[in-house]
Amino acid sequence: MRLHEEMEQYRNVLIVRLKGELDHHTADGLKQRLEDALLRGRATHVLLNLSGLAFMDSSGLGVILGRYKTVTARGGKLLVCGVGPAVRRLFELSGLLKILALYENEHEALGSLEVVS
Amino acid sequence: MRLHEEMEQYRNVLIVRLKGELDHHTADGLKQRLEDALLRGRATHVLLNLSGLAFMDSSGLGVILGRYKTVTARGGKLLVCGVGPAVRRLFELSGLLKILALYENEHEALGSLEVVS
Amino acid sequence: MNGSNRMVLSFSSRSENEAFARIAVAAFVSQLDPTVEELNDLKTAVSEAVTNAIIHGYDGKPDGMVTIEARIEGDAVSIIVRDEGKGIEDLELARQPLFTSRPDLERSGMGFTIMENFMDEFDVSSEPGKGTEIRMMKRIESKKALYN
Amino acid sequence: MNGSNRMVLSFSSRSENEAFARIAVAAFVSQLDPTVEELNDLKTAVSEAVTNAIIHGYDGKPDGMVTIEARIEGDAVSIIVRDEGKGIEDLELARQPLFTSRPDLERSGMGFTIMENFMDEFDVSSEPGKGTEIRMMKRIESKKALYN
Ligand SMILES: Nc1ncnc2c1ncn2[C@@H]1O[C@H](COP(=O)(O)OP(=O)(O)O)[C@@H](O)[C@H]1O
Ligand SMILES: Nc1ncnc2c1ncn2[C@@H]1O[C@H](COP(=O)(O)OP(=O)(O)O)[C@@H](O)[C@H]1O
Repeated sequence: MRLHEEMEQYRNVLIVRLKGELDHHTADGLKQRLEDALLRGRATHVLLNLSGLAFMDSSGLGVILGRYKTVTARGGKLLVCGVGPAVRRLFELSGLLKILALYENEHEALGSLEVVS
Repeated sequence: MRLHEEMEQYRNVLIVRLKGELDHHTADGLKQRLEDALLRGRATHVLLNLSGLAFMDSSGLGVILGRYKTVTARGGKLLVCGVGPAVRRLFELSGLLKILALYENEHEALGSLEVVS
Repeated sequence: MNGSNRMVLSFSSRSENEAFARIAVAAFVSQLDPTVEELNDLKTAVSEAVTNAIIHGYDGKPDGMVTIEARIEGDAVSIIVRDEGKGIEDLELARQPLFTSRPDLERSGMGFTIMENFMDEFDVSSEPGKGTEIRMMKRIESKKALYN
Repeated sequence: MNGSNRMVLSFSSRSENEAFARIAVAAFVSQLDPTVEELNDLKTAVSEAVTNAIIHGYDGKPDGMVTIEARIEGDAVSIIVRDEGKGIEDLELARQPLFTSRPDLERSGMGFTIMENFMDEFDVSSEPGKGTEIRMMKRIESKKALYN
């Protein structure tokens, strides 16, 4: 199983739905595709939906932290939803849990932005 | 994935539905359970439904040929149904295709017996 | 993919490792994106060779080691299955369809015939008292672009 | 199961083999009937160790070999991951959470911390210029009767 993603622009949010396995082999391509989409599109915020991830290791932490930096440097927010227990544990161990905005699902994540912006 | 089987007695036929992988590791246990069921039960014929098999190699040919011998020695018939292309090729290569009675499904297999007996 | 991708896998001669060997080879070859049928052919040939090493090479004793070497070069998968078991005295006889030295174990004698039919190339070499080596090759037709 | 079940797997230092390594270890360990969580812990630890060998040990060059040794004894799985790569100069520094020598590759510096947390035992040894060896052990609690 490899990694696929589905991207959708909703207002000023780039929604990215990941499916498959996020490891070092698949992380490089994902990083490129996300950076491309951010450069081309007009999204301020990024919402990562991880509910379709079958596996993730620390290479995933690297990509997520990297996008966190890109997005916040541009004044946007990185939102994450669909986080299973295994990924949650990685977020906890690495301290990412403290800086990421985690939501149950896309609806809640998008709702939080409407209040803010 | 291991091998499981579901056995059901229908009139004088022992119906055996195989699920999983039939290789050398799982063949020995299957052989024992089939012989036990034949000794205890009052079945004359045996119907093997292979539609749930995800894998079979030549160890499967050995068990099937072995049961063919037991059943025909007792005056019964060994019927086989639910044979996919992979298993069919093994039957062809080994010559088993010529001696086994193959049917599309259980219904057809059981129907063939009603005409005969 | 530049150059070749290689793996060597050794494991105890236990029957529970037959399924493990099939899964490992299938996972290694999956990068060529084989069809379900191609993958099944490979798994069947590997299963036959590994089973033979366990049953015949090591006479069912669990403390031998079976080794699989696989290499992907272009669209070709080469697979070697090797044991350091008892070896084969008469190779010509052993390769006959339906010949088995263990009818008591309900062996069908079809292992070598299946490997030969399911793979594009097949060869056995063996030395009595030293062991047996199976060399096989299969071309994977359905090589598609990799996703990542 | 009497005695131990053992496997040794070596493969090219290519990133496409990271998934292969996880599947192979998972298939080998599946005979202990681990829970989904236990299996995920093992796969994650193996993925970290193999990725490190590929990225750091061999600097991303595909012609090195990574070796995994696994052994099942009772309910314990021991796993060794080894490379003959460049080795680690300062092990104490390397093991610090969040330390990475490759921030340019967006590494998180969490590999060792994850291995240590996800396994019951963990140890690294390394010799600069010679290579690195990770030794890990995990007990599988959910050992149930085998089906066959
Ligand atoms: N690895 C091996 N070591 C020793 N003998 C072997 C090995 N593989 C095959 N043989 C011999 O060759 C015979 C034919 O093998 P095969 O065609 O696979 O049929 P089967 O395994 O059903 O007996 C076996 O019965 C055995 O005597
Ligand atoms: N197999 C290895 N060979 C050489 N150096 C290694 C190896 N594994 C780890 N290291 C060194 O240890 C550091 C920390 O490793 P780790 O905690 O896995 O974080 P990361 O892989 O994200 O850098 C690496 O950045 C690298 O410098």
